[in-house]
Amino acid sequence: MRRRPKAGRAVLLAASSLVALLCLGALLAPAIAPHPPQAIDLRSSFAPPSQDHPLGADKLGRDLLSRLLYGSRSTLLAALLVVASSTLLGTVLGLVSGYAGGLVDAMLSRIFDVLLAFPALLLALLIVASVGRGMANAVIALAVVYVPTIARLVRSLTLVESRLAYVEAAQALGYSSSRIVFVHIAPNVAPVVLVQSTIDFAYSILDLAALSFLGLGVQPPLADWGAMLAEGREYLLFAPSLAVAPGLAIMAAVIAFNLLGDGLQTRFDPGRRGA
Amino acid sequence: MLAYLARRLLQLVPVLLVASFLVFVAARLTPQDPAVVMAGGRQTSTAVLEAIRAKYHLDESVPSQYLRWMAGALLGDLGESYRLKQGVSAMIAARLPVSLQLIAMSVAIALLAAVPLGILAALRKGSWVDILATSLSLAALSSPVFLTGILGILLFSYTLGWLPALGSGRNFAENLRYLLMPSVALALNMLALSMRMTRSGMIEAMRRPYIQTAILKGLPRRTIVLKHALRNALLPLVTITGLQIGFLLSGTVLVEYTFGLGGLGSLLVNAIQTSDYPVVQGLTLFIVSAFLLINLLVDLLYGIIDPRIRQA
Amino acid sequence: MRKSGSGRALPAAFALACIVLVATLSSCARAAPGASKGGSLSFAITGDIVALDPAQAYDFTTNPVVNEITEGLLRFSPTGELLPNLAEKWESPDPKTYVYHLRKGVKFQDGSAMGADDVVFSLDRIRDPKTASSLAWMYGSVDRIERTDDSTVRISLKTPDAMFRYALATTAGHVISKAYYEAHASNFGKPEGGLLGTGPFKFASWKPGSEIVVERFDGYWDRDKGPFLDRVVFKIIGEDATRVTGLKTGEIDATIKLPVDLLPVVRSIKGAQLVGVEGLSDDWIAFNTRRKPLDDPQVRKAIITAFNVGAVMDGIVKEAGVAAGNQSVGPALWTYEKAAWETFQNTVEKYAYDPARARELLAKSRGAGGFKAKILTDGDAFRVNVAQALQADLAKLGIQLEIEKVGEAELTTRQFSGKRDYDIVMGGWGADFPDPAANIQPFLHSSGMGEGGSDFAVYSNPKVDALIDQQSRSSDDKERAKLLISALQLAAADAPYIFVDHPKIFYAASEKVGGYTMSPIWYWDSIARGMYLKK
Amino acid sequence: MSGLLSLRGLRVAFAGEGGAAMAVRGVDLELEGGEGLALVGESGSGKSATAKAILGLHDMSSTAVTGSVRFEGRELLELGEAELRSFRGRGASMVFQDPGTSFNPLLRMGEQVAEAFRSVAGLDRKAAREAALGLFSRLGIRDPVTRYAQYPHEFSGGMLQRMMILLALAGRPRLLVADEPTTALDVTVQAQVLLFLEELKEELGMAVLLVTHDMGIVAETSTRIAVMYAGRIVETGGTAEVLGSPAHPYTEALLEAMPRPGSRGTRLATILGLPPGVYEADSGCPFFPRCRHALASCMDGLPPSVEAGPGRKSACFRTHSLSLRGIA
Repeated sequence: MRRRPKAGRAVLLAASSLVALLCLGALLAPAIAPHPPQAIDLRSSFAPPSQDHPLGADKLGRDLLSRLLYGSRSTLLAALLVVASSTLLGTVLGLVSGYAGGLVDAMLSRIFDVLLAFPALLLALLIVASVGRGMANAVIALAVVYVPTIARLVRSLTLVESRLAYVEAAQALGYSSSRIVFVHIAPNVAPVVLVQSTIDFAYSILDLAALSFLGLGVQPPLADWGAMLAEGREYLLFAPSLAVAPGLAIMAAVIAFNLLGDGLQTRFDPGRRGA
Repeated sequence: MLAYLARRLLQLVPVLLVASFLVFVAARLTPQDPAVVMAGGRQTSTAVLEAIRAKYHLDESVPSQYLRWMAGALLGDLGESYRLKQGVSAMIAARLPVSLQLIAMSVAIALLAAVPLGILAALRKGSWVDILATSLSLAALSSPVFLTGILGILLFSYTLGWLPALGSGRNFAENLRYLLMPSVALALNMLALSMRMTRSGMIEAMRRPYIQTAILKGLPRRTIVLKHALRNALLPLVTITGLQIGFLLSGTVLVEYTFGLGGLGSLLVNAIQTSDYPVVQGLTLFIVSAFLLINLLVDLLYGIIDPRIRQA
Repeated sequence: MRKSGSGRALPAAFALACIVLVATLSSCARAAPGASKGGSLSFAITGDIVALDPAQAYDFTTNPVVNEITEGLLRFSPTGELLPNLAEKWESPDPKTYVYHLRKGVKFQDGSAMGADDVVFSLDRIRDPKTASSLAWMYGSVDRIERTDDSTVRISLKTPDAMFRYALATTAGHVISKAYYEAHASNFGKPEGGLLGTGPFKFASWKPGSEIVVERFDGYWDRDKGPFLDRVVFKIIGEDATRVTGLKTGEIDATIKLPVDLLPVVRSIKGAQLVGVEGLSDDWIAFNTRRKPLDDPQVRKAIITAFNVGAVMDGIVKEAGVAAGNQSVGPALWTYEKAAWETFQNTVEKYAYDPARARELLAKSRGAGGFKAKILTDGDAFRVNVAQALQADLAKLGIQLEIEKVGEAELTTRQFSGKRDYDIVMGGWGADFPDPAANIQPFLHSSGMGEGGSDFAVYSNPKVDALIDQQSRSSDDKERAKLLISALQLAAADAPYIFVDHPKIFYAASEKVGGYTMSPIWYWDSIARGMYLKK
Repeated sequence: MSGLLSLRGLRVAFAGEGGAAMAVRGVDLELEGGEGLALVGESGSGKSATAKAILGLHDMSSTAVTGSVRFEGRELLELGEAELRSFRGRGASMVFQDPGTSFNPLLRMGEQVAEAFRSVAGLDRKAAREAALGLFSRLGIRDPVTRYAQYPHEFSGGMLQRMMILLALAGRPRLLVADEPTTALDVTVQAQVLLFLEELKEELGMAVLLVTHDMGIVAETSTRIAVMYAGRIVETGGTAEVLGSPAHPYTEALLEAMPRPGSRGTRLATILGLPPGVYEADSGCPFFPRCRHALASCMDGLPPSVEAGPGRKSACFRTHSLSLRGIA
């Protein structure tokens, strides 16, 4: 027999510390970065690691470490925007669709059907291609892509919840539908949505990086992990760290949020503990 | 069964129609002027541009262009590429084999590795095998396809010279070698997810009373695991396979771009980058149809595996 | 010898002498001892080809393939002179008439003979707006193309055109088989329909997105010069690092267009050959001279003076280009009146890097105190890097330059759509002809302001227009040089562009490949014709 | 005593989030051949864990089973996997709570039944099929050949449970452990299944260990009863005696909570309070917080199991000083 005491809590702790570390790096970037992220110094083109450039410098002689640190800001901020907007919109639409039923539900469900008919990244690619590239548009595109998933989830949870006694009681008391939906049902749906949005956070970091990798994401000279990776790829054969470092940063962030999602799931849904 | 299939297929029609219209309009929102792009980024005359517009009906209204396109699409003619002067249907047909083989190899790699690993991890829950498999799956789930792709090229082709870095072979057999690295890169994500699904499905299944019944029958462990538990453990895996293939379809865009493969993914990226509307439209319609059909197929497959659904 | 002459009204005897001389020179390209005949060579190109059709061959990936299959009436020598090819001689009895005498015994790859009908058909097809060929402009001044007899073709111009003579050495002058075209009208140039020409290699297969295969044509008319290889496989590889890896692993035998940062990697590959040729191109940055405050020449001069082009040359361009001295016409394009061009280049105002002067210029301009502007580019690494360097330099001057990175197609659209909806735009330009005018008229003539035009700076100076028009009607290169230089001098005072450098183009091959010498105007000629594999 | 089954100090602990979850905390129990014994208790009392321990059905990677389980004198906890496999089905067998989940939903019923005959009774493929079809007929299933190819969800719960019972008996075991065999069934079907079980018990002369939370069915099926609380047996004795005059306050409370005809709805069938958690260490009588007869001294250590009459035992400090109410 093997005991795994508090394994779930340990995962949650590790994940939260990793996330906290990432956020700290992003917040403190101006204080700890050795150089401004956009300071061009053509004499340091492809400089190897040194005291001045702990991780070396890129083609324009910009400090890799500084760009990584600043890059976490745009990467995390963009992912946050994607998740926040898609979760908010998806939750509201899901609640409304699930509680209202009827025509509203039918129409919303058809819209989700159409959006879900596209593989996620493909849809994002199409949206960015038609509204133009840039970080803002990439964020909008991914938010649109993530809404139906969240909305579907919330809708099915709402359907279950609205048949429970507390909702019937609230209806019997004559509360308004919006009060029932947003004050009574929403909090019960929240834990699952929180888990889903944490996992979506991980996915949106990956998807944003993919868009940047295809040249559809952030604009230069802004440091962004996906864009740095895409740029560094051109120098892969002789300066691999320019691509590998941001790649590993992306991976670390995604691992952190995936772990956090796992940990939260275990916490909120002990039935699946260890599974 | 046939009536059911027909009904499900019929339900796809409105979804496809709306999706195709969205794609058509989206392609026309782009700031690019296809006539100018087709002229090749060179000085050219208004007469040539007008001729190009007339040839590709770009001078007509959007609804009229859409109807023209849909009419053709119903007959299997998705129009002609603006940039490469070929029929879109022919282009898709020419590039489909590479993508299909890439996806098939990825699915095979993912499942052949994931299922045994998942079973092993589930049966030895908490052991080092389980911990290693679970941690690696987390890493695989979190690593971007394009990162593993370029690292693979750097290590296995450039440094070690074991595997070809680029392109595809002339036939299926040659492609097994050429597509090995791309399909592994593409498979990692699905492998990790499938491993997790198999593991949790297996753990779940092994807890079920019918497993205890099987134990009571005095069946050997092998039979219990493979005959009684695995089938049930794979049910959730089947449900997500449709979604997984969607991931793979998206993934091919990145992988083919990285490995220089002439499949549908790189065709799409190039078409988007060069505003080749007919290709973007036609290919998207094709991919969406394929995606929907695969999901339908998965539903049917689920029914075949699970008698409770089949007869419902 | 520097004078190209072949297109001007020359006594036939002199033209003939030229031809004989050139023919002797070029026969040196015979396969070297130690070379083996046959074999298959894989050549990497960076993208799929547009079509197997000379009418659509107007880029660096399509041309190398099409040039193996079809050929023009004329060819360019490495120094830009016109040489006979499918036409064995030609004359221009008056500035509005050109007569081409076709070589006899030239066969298409299906064994049929090439004749004047094929030539007239091929050239007219390029001209026909229905073909929608982007090369059509080259025939802008042509009035009529007609067959005089089975081996003579006469071309009449509406107005004299100094540049027309070159068109027949480009893909616009390539000859296809009329019979083949008519038999394949529905799928000509597509993977199923293919292409039939007189070139050294015949089309074998095209797997879109992957590769195009051409095979040796044994009935090639100029058999001493090639072809030697059995087969050339053009592999489509978009990723530069992948391409170089292929060169290292031996999957690729030769390739063209390498990014500068990978050159040291190529050199580190054992036995690899690497040759760089100064092309006839420019990397340019255009100011929209109709937008405030860029409409003030002082502002433009301040920006150019603030731009540390030397640092860009050292840090970004490195060995992959020649400093342009802010001029669009580089030494490789001085194909006539070399001395005059050299003097001009040495004396013209270049607005060299001088931060102090830049500040002074700006202070006295309409942009005093700084302003905001956007620079439009695509994702091309070189342009993005240069834009960032310019951005950093201008920041010191108080000018906030925002980089607007768009897709390649959008950049093309906005460069050529005629809307001119940008402040500053970047781009690259390659001369179509080995003639200085090819890099002057497109940038500076105001007729290029509208749709399809290349007057990226929206520059309009009636005096410059007049000088350019005048040289275009002249057939005297000495006079033309004078007129062109005068135009450039006027334009220099207005500073509508920054010309960063004349980029070099790099050809790399494994040690076993021989028989190819790259010329600045390589893109109009076959690459594989004389190639062979060493034993 | 030459008993069929003898449990001594049986403990079962699961690895859980908060450490070891002690589901069974020392159970002593004896069972004679052919005897019917009911093991009763609330859910979570450890009765199912005890039942599974007898057949070695616990997942040994996450469960610790200690103490002694002797079957016909053989120590089961020391058996290897192969020996255990041949013991199950032949020595002892088991029927589970929910017949709907006892069968593999993805396999045909016939195959699942025949498989048992092949494995336990050692029949070949054809004979096993015959045996399975015979079993179908015995259960009065019409058109057995068609039904043979059907799936579990196409059978009624009662039918499945009878099938499960027959299947469990394929190897003629001396002991059948029935873990809440009727809980998941409709009330009307419950009686049929219990009757079926009773008939078989008589026919085959096997012992039956009936695990249940339902006092109502105990009287009809078992001659003896063992009451379990918080992982321990708190009272044992003849069914009639225990039901008539319980010796342990918990048994009394269970009987009171039982719904009876005529009194339905007059009081809620619950015992106030909760049993101690599986992670809690022992401190005094585990029933103390819920016991209406408790004294302060009940907190002093675990109450020992004491004689409470002929063939009866009770683990209560006040066994001899209380007079508790039973049911007639």
